[in-house]
Amino acid sequence: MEDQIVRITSRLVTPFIQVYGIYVILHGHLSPGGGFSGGAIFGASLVLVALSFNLEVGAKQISHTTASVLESGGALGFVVTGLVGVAVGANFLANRGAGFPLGEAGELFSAGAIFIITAFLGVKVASTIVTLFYNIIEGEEKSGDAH
Amino acid sequence: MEMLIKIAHNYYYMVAILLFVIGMHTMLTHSNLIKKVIAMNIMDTSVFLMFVATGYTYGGAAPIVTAPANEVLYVNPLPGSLMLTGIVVAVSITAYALSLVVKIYRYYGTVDYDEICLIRSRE
Amino acid sequence: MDEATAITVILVVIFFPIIMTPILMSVSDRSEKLRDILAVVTSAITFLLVLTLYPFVVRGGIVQHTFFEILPNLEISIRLDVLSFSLTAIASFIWLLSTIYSIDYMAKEHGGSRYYPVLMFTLGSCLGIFLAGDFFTLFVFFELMSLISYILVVHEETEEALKAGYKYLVMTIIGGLALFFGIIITFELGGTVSFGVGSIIEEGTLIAFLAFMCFLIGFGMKAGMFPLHVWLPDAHPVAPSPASALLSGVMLKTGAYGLFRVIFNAFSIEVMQTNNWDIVLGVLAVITILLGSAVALTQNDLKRRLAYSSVGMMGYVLLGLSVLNENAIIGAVFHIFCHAIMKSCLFLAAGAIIWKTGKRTISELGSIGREMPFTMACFSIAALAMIGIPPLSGFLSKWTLGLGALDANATFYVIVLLISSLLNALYYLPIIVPAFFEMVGDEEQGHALKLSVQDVPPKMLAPMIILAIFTVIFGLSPINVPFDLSQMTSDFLLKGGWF
Amino acid sequence: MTEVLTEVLNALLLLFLIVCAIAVAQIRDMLSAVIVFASFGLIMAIVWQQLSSPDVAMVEAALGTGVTTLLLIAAISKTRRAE
Amino acid sequence: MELTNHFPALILAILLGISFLSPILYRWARKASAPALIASLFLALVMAVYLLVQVLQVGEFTYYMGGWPPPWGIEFKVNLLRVYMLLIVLAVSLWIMVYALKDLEHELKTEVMGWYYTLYALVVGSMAGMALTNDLFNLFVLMEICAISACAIISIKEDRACLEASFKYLILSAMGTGCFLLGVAMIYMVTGQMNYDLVNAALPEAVELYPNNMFAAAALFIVAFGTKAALFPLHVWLPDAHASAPSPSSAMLSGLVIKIYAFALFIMFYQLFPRSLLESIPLNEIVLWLSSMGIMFGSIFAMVQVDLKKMLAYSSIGQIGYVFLGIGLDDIIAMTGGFYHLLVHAIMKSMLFMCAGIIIYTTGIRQIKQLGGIGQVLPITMIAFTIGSASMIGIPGTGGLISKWYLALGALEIGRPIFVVIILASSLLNAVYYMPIIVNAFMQQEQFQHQVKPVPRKMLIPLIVGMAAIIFFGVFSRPAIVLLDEALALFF
Repeated sequence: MEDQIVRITSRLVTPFIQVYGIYVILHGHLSPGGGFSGGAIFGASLVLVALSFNLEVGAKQISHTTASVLESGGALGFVVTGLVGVAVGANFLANRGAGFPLGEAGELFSAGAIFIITAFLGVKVASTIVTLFYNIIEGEEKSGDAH
Repeated sequence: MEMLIKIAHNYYYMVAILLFVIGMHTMLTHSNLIKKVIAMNIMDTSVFLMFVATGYTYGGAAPIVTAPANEVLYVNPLPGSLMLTGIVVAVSITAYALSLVVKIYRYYGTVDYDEICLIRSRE
Repeated sequence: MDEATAITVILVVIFFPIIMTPILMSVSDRSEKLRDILAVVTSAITFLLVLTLYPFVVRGGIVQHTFFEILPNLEISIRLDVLSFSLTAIASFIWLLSTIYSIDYMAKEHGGSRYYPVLMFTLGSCLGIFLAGDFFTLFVFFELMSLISYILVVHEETEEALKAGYKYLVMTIIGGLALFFGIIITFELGGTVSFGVGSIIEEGTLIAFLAFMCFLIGFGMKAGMFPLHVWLPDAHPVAPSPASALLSGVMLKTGAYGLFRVIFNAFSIEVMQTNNWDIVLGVLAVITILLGSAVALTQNDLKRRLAYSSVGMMGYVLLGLSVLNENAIIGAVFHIFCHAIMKSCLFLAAGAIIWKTGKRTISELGSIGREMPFTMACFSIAALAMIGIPPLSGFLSKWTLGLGALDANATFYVIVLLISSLLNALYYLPIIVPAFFEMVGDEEQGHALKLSVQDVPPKMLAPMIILAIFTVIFGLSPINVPFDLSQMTSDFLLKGGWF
Repeated sequence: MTEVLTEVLNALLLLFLIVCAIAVAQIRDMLSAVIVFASFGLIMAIVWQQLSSPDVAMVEAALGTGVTTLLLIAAISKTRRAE
Repeated sequence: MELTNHFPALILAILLGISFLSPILYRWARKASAPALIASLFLALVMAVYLLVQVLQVGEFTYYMGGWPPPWGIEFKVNLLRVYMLLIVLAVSLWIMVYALKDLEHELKTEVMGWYYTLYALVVGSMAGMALTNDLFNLFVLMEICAISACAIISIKEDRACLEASFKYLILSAMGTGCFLLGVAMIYMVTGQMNYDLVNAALPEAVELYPNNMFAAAALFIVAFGTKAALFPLHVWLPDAHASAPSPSSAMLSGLVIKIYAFALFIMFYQLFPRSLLESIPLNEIVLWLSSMGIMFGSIFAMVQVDLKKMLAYSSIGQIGYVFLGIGLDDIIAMTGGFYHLLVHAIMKSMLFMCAGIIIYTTGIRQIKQLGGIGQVLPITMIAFTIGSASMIGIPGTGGLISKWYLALGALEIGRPIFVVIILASSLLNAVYYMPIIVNAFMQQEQFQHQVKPVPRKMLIPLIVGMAAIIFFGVFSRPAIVLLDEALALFF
């Protein structure tokens, strides 16, 4: 896609989308949204860049390797957060029982482990979407060589 | 007539099942692999619709606690939150299926299942 | 000998040959001679150990011992009574002779390093069948023996052997499954399958009849009963001759033995007779006798003719089992002894002829008696016993069977016996008579005379001669151990057959 | 009055869903089918909003419609467009 | 609280953790990644054994994720049957992984190995979760995870047959999960619960009020689990998928993955649905006839195959039928047989696929015709193949006989000997297609003229373990049977 308008628009819009994605992730416990939707919004912004420019520019934003490492890291973080509960003697994935500060309801930093888990989830989902996209698109160079 | 009234009362469910059947029919009868993937999504989404409809209470508000202890009729939040997971799962299956389709295309030069079978039988 | 010793001996008898199998396998790479000796020693020791049980059994001793339960009420157990002893003794005896015979016979053939271990393993599992204490253990050893003996059947590895072997294998598995089905029904109806409890099923319901039919298929398959005999005439001739002798002489008897156990331990004589199941057996027996004998007439291959003759002869045993009175059972058990001895002798002799001259078809065997007088003498004695010429053992068994049939007022059976004897004569005499009396052509006469002094080596000849002597002795001698054992078995079985 | 209108709107949305689903099955140009599918997803998001499940609606709009459509378009650009 | 109380969750956490750790480990500490996976599988197995001990001592107990009791939280339930399933899953997958270490080097590119470990751990983890979970939606999520990762361990080889088979599997299994979720929606609609026990408590009343809903849910469940477990008319994806996958994946898929869905269907029938529902609709009867047809047709299709792995795959269709037969006969004895067969078949089919893998590894042969005389060059492999086939046929002394014994006994118990005939007929058919392979392998020794690589010891050791296991379960079947009796008594 070599369209100037698309390029400029996407370049302009991308930071806003990303900020919105982060907002949705961080406010997951307060309002609609959360790790899944926020992560998807964030990931989609990265895919948008890659689609409107080309793969090299997209890859500069987040490389394939980084994406897969982030992906594993996000999921591991989730498991580790869950294990904190076990470590301090409550159940797996325990929240209050594991001693996470709950804060005031309605505040940004409240709901204890949910907050942390949502953040990890956001990272995981965003990076997964990028990975999936690259997985599908990757055939380009290889098949391009073949033809 | 009674039947019609019954249906009218449950129209969300009826539509969901209709969509499910359309999706499944498309998925199983069309030979285009990408079409199959889209149809799979339609099928999944219809199930989600069904679920969300079960959680709906007539006139209920969205389950967001804005102020403590006021007596608002909320809809059941559980099906909705479960469907979040469902949607994510559906998207990941879609993504995986599409990457398979692209790879299949690289090998066979087609995404039509009938043609693939033809190519395989010729070997 | 007390019961504990007897249990030990039984265990050794079953497992000693099986344990020797890997040893034989490893030895055969180093020294073929050592392997041969070891095989003979193994079977000799087994035979002698079996003989040590004789006094215990004659005193009326019975062993029924459970080792462990594989499933609730389904156990692995052993049993020794006079019926098992009779079959164990004759089996290990024939096995010993056959192994001795194999030494020279197999020296010419390939694959001895496979043959002997398999032979010993089969011995162990075969004795396991006879000494099993319940149907499940019997079934385990039965399948083990049937599957392992497949290797003996296809030993030659010719196209024909593989084909026959495949047929054998499929039929064996069908039989095994039918047996399994029968055992399951018995277990379901009676809650146990042990031999130590008398008759397990006491009512002849439809489902019990199903069990009986399954047993009949399973064991009848092995015994070569019509219409399940089809594998037998293919499988027995293609094996090496000592193995054929064992297949026909011993392994067929496992089927007959199984039927004994079915009739006396799973059911009872009353169940058999009140529900007319004995007639089913009788009809099948008559067809088997007549068909086996008649088809044997048409065969031109020596070993195939012998194999068909085996089908007919097993019919006698079935006949005895369908009549179910004292004399008939004596006759059936005694016929098992006789047939084992005679048929092994015949197969060993046939093997000797093939080994020496390479001739298999009967029409080529004219004047063979001049080339191989001793072999043919043994063959003739055994064949005459088969026909039922009076002083020989075959006559005694047929006579007793006939008496049993008359006791049961079944004159028809006597006529069948006579017809079959006639048929036997018709297919054995054309082998014997030309072998000794046919005049060979002028130009070949010198050739024949030149060969006339050469017979097979003593290690092959001795087993045949021993068997021929036994054929004569058991017909004439006043001290007739097999006949006594048969009488004891008959008494024992008619008293209920368990304790 | 508004309630009746809402009901009518809901019914129309559902009708539209069915039409979209059938259209997806019938359209032979894959890119168009994907676009129709995207509109299907968006309508679905509105339906969920009507059913008072805003979070599901949001996820559907972002993931079910946004990302899925992106991926489908990527896949079609790698393969061929006609069915 | 003791650490041991968390074992149900920890098993899952360990497997999920290692699955995400594997790619990282593989990138930076390549040598450590395979031992780490094996160590964590082993650790999970040890925990499962501990759970067994605990269950035997205190009986059934539950675990709440995050400390939330149902209906809010996800409940894990630990009882004998579930632990039995869990043990099979973990033990067999550990065993297959040991074999896979060497085989994968040959079948996969090095850069995807780390991902293979990830997917493998995910499959095992999701199956372990399915064995333990007591929540319908949780089951759905785990089913999807299992389906995606199972497809991925097929397609990871990236040759054309694998990709196509994997896609077919993915689509049909998506249909299966779709049906399952719709069924769950039907149940949720009338009960408002997701937890098995709560649903079970609410259902009798709901069945009275909305019978159609329940019929639909039951039918959808049969279709869903039938597709996933390759119950007869829904088996079309299985042969391609299992035959084209790398051998360890085939062993895994045929040995375990299809079983877990049979187990799930059992749980649906006997824990979720009230007894009155099973009595009012002939669900068992449907499963019974479908499984009987599967038993027969699976064997018949297997007879005409020319490809070794494809034959084994078709044979799986027949064998899974035995497990469903146990469910269909609706009798505790038959069920014991079915579940025992689940164990035995997991071992024997995995072992047969391993043998096939070794044959392909050393000689490259896939066609049955070319196997003549291979027993000479690969004696241990072919002996293992023989023992595996013997168990398939049901030769005494092998585990296959015991399960058939119980199934047949159960069929007689409820007075339907026709199914005994079906079992026996299929045993015969099994013999017809397994025997020629063995016979040719050992007999026609001069025919074999292929190049043969030496067999690595790492591949032979699992085979020997497998042979020992098959014979062990054929001879010392008592403990497992007693355990199963006790486990199943909870459901009757």
